[in-house]
Amino acid sequence: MDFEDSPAEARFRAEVRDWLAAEAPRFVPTPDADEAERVRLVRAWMRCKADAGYAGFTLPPELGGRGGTALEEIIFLEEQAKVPVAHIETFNLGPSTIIPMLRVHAAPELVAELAAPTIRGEFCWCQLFSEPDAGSDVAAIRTRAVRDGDDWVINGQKVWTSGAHIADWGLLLARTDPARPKHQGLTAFVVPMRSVGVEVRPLKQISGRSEFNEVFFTDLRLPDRLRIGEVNGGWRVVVTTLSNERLALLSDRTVGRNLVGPLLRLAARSGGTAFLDDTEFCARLASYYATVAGVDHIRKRLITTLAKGGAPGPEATVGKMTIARLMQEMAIFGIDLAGAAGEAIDPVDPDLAEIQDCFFTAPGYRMGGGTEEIAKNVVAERVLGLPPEPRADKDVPFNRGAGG
Amino acid sequence: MDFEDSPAEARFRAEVRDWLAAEAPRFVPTPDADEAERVRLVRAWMRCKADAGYAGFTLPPELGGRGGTALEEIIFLEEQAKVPVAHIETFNLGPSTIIPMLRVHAAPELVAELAAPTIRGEFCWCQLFSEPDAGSDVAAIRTRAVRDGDDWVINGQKVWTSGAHIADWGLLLARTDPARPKHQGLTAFVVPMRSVGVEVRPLKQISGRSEFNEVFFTDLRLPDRLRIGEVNGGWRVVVTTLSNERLALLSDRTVGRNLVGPLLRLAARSGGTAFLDDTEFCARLASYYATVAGVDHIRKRLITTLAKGGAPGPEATVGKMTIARLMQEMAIFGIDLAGAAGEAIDPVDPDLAEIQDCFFTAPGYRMGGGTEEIAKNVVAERVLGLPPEPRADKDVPFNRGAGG
Amino acid sequence: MNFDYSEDEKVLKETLRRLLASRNGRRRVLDGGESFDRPLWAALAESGWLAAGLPEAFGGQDLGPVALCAIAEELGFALAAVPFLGTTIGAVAVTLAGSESQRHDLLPALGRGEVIAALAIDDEPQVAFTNGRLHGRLPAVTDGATAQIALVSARGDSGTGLCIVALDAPGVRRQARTSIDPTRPVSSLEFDHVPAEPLGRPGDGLIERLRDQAAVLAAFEQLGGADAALAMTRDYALARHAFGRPIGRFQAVKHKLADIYIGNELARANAYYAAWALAQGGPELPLAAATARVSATEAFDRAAREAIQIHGGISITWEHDCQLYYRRARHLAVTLGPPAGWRRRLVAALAVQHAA
Amino acid sequence: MNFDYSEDEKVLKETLRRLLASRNGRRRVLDGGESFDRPLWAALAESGWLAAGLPEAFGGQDLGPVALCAIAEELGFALAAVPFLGTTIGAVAVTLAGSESQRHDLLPALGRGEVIAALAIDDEPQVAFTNGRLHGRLPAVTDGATAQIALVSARGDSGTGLCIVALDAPGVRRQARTSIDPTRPVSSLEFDHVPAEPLGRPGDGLIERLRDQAAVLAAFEQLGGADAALAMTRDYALARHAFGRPIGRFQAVKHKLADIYIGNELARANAYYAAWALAQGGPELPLAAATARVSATEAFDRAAREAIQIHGGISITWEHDCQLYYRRARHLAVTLGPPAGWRRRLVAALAVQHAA
Repeated sequence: MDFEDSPAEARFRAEVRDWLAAEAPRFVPTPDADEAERVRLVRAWMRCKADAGYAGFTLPPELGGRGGTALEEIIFLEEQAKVPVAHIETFNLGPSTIIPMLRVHAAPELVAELAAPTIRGEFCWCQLFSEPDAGSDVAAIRTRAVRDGDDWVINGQKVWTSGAHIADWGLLLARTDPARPKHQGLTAFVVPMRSVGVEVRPLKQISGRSEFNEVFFTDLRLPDRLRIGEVNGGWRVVVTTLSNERLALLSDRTVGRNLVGPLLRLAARSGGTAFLDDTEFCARLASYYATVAGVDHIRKRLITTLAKGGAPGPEATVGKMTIARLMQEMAIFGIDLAGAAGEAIDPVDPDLAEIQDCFFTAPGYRMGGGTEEIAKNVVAERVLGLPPEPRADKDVPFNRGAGG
Repeated sequence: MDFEDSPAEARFRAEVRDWLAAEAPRFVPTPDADEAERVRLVRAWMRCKADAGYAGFTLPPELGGRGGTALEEIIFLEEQAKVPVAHIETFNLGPSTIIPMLRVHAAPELVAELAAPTIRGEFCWCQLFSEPDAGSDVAAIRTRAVRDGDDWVINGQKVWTSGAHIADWGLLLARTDPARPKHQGLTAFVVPMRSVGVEVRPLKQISGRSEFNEVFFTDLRLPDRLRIGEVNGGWRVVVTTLSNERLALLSDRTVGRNLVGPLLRLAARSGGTAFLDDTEFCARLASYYATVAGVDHIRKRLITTLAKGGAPGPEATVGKMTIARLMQEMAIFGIDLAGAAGEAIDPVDPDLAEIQDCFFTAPGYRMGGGTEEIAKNVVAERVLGLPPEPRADKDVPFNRGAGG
Repeated sequence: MNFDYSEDEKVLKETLRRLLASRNGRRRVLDGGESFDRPLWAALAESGWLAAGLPEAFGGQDLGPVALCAIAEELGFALAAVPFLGTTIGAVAVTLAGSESQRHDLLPALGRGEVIAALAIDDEPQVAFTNGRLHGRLPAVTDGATAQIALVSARGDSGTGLCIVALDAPGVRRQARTSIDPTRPVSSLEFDHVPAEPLGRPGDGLIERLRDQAAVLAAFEQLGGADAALAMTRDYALARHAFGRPIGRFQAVKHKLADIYIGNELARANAYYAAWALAQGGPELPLAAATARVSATEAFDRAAREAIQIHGGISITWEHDCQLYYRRARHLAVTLGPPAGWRRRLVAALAVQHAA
Repeated sequence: MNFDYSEDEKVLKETLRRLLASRNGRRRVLDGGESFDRPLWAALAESGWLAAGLPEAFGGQDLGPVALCAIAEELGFALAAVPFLGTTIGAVAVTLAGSESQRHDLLPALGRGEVIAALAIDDEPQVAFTNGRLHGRLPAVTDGATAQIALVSARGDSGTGLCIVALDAPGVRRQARTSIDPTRPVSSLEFDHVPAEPLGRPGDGLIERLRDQAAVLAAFEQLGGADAALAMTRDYALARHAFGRPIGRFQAVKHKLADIYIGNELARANAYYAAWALAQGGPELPLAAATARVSATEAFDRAAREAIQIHGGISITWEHDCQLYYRRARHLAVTLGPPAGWRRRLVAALAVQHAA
């Protein structure tokens, strides 16, 4: 076992570190930067990285990539995470998830058209799957795509679309044949988000922020060349996309935020190391840290497996099934620790503020990318080999089953 | 709201208390009394109570009962629980569960024959339902009863039979028609346990004790007059019995043992009231006590409802779903609190010994009378009105389904 | 023995539930602009609900603690955005320990909702009361910005005692803060040698008595909220379909709902017992109150949290009511001091009982 | 970077697993009559497993800490009834801090299994070591009755230090006690001014180093046990039918098994990291060891407890193997001191890291 770099890895890491130290400071947003400014900075930073060969690590040079290795990418991302540079999560979707999926399912010309601008930050992506009546059960979507000559006409509504208000392109799943069973009547498309017939409305969350959107399609016309995969073959695109998304989840940002530091500092502020005699504090924090640390080690192991060309094991979802829930429990524990002071959103104490913010964002983390419950079913069935539950919806025409 | 006795209730309670103080001391086993001696004492004590009119409270006098009220019974049981008199749980099965069931399903002559000796402690009962392949799913039993002239011939095996080695009579569920769906081919019988063809073998548990038995039937012949309910109508007998059993569960002994006292004393022994500064101890004990207290209030409310002629609500199973699991967790917590000392079974400290004993008995409490999981299904479906899960076994002939 | 509300109390609850269903302005308060639901508060006052517990001599109905618990439960069920808890405890305090003139001045006004009381009872008070003046700062007091008076526990020469202070007096500085539950506002209170009047004497048990009663009322609010969250979520689990069936048919959802139900039933049993103990005024109260509080906090926490998880995405939108429960659960958990304090009090009372 | 066993270590585990599958006498030990699995111990010694970590000069294979972890994991998987942990730590202690003569006298014998070492390391030692003599009583020491030597932490004039004592020396009284896990025996040890030899010096960090290594080895034993409990229970959930289907098709059973799996994977990740930290010997060890320990205790506890619940009635019979896991989980949780101590150590190490 070796949790450290090989000499070659260490050399590359040093090179990256030097380059980041020289370049990244130009792309740090000021504290009062608005979203437009941050978007501008992220786009500029992505272009800068692409120009220097630090983007599209595993993409071939003809697609604008570095033609390098996944291990290089991982080392770069680890080092980048240590510097305060502009970051907007949604800009990762294209490079990490959409482009790999397109290379499997799309025509080479379309890939060539989209890949380079995506890794250069010119094309930002969003994923248009979820709908009000299709959350965990993605295959239950109702947005319709109807063939009209060489075009498709799209009508319907999507929801929970991160970054739709920023995105240049979207990956859309629509129903093309309601008379087929629910998984077999779906088709995928890529959608220019600034088209006529696309309306994006921000969705205010309980945190008061709007990180998600509703997206409405009204007679949107798409040429058939923007179709991905076969007609009624959209479910395969979904599967590829979600498996890539699961890898993207390995970027620790999306699993949940780490409250170990804030809790330790909050506790220390009320008196030195007295918290070591607070047995409940120690019990809660120790158990939480053991989970956070375990998930982090698993993440690194999976990344290394990937980097060596292996397939990630099912442990990828361990974080999903544990961290967000614990983050919520620990946020509640932290607020309770503060007592009545925890009742007022604190503008001064950054640790209490972080804890309170996690209180409001944790519920979303518990659902994002599939609920904990769905993830446990997957583990039980795919890893432990337990039989699936009986399902009545898989083989009936969608318009005569739950979708009718 | 009134958690105290009315004046009439208080008068009866005082009368009982005086009587118990005068009579019970004659029926207290010595610490070294073996089971045979304790059985002898329990039988004598039940006879004494019946002679004094403190048994069969709600049974009519012609069946040997007091012809009194359920409220009197409850008050008597509460007071009896406070005195150290001989007690063997299995002797309660007949009066609390079997006789009420027989009054619904059995011929009046059979009830008359069995009721008085049962409440007088002459007939001790056991319940012969569970089998190795039929635990939670009682309707999956395989023990066969085959008609032969005016008799039935029984072959098969039961398991988890409390008190079978003491019992005079058993309530048996057997399969009489394997070609019918699983719930519709069952018939109930009462069985003299000392018959030829009945063999009882004690089952050693992880606690090292043997509270349960395996019971084997080999060509046991039963006259048809010992059949209860209709042929193939045994499931109705089961339902009546288990609903009465659930009431019997209200006697707090079977839900789980109370570890509040042992834990408090264990903690106090390691230094005055220092445990009040042990936040984990306070958190764990407070949450545990809140459950124990809540279950106790619910139990009293249900008893009062019953006493007033009402039907007990679904809250009856709240204890089942919480206490045993918590008892296990608190036993583990207590052992851990003792550290390395918790590793050795303690012959000196009665509190640590009680905690360690609960560690070994809690797993059984978590399953007794249906697992926690089954109880939660019942609550979700019967109380909250959620739809049942799809079942494939209910309507197919038993010998072609899971039982084939 | 009777472990339930009386028929009268049930009628009272039913009446109040109807009123709250028709006049509930909690969403308006959450969305901003108001610090509490003034129209509802006025309606409650007008129908006599705020005077239910007051002596008849002061315009009240002298209904006793169990009726107050019933009211708290309904307000909790409705997640009403009103300063009931502090105002009620204020009235109890003045009734129990106020001078004749305090009673005359305050009780009718409290009963008409014209005076709102805020509650700041703390084991280790951050403020001092000497020579008739209050001095110090309280960082977060529920209803601190809207109340006319506050009940404050303060250090004095002869120990910690309770005093009552008018919040429009010179030397009082109050600053509204952002509450974790905007339907229940919170503000800081700063006292710069502000004249105040003592209530009772240090060591007379008044603070403990009021805190216990506040805990019981809060437990009933929590119980009501937990019941409402369960009802809403159960309905959703029946209506919402996924994978071709109502989600309420999945065992994971069933068991989550069963767990909420179990928690609520335990909280109910403990709350009822505490209501009885409150009415009795006997030595059972400290243990009963702490148990009701711990039990109800657990129940409402679980119900509010898992309601969101079962509802899925829709529930984390601003428009959905799930957030109201989630916020209120946290507010009620911490409003009378850290939950750990209640657990400690429970164990302390248990130790006293076991030593006896 | 490589977060897994090396190929050599995998082969080693496979070999040991086969040996253990064929020679496991745990049930014989549980049912009474023996204090440990002597035939297995002899077989392990004969095949060189007990000498794996020893220097080659003393008949060992110098395989390093990760190989010891692999062995511990397999012994845990098999729930082997042998005194591996104490004996291994004894050998590590003598290797690290023993005199030449101690090494010569003890290491070969430890490697051949002829000498068994018991471990009694405590933060607040109940025994004293003065003028070369050990005095005091230890109420519960794993393998105390069967070991030939014990490593004991004791109060001395210059602080708490470690010493090594022969258990057949005059003045040693040992009394076998009933263990919560009879496959791992426990006894009291009483020292009446018994001659003993110091190992290292008070304050040199030896005790902490040994305790951390013991924690890591124990974590691997726990991990192995948790994996075995999961495998057994998963198989049962596929084979056992209720209500017309395998019980593994019920979501409640699925989720319970998924929870066990999650706990085991977390424990595995933390244990591997701790094995690496142990091999590195760097400043990561205290946090890594405590984390592995806390994580593995949680995992084995859950796996052992829920294995019983999923198995149902059959599992609480004496004949069924579920009880072996349940008992072993508790033994391993407490054998190196209260679990709360490990949680405290974890948080203390975390605070050091965050302060740095």
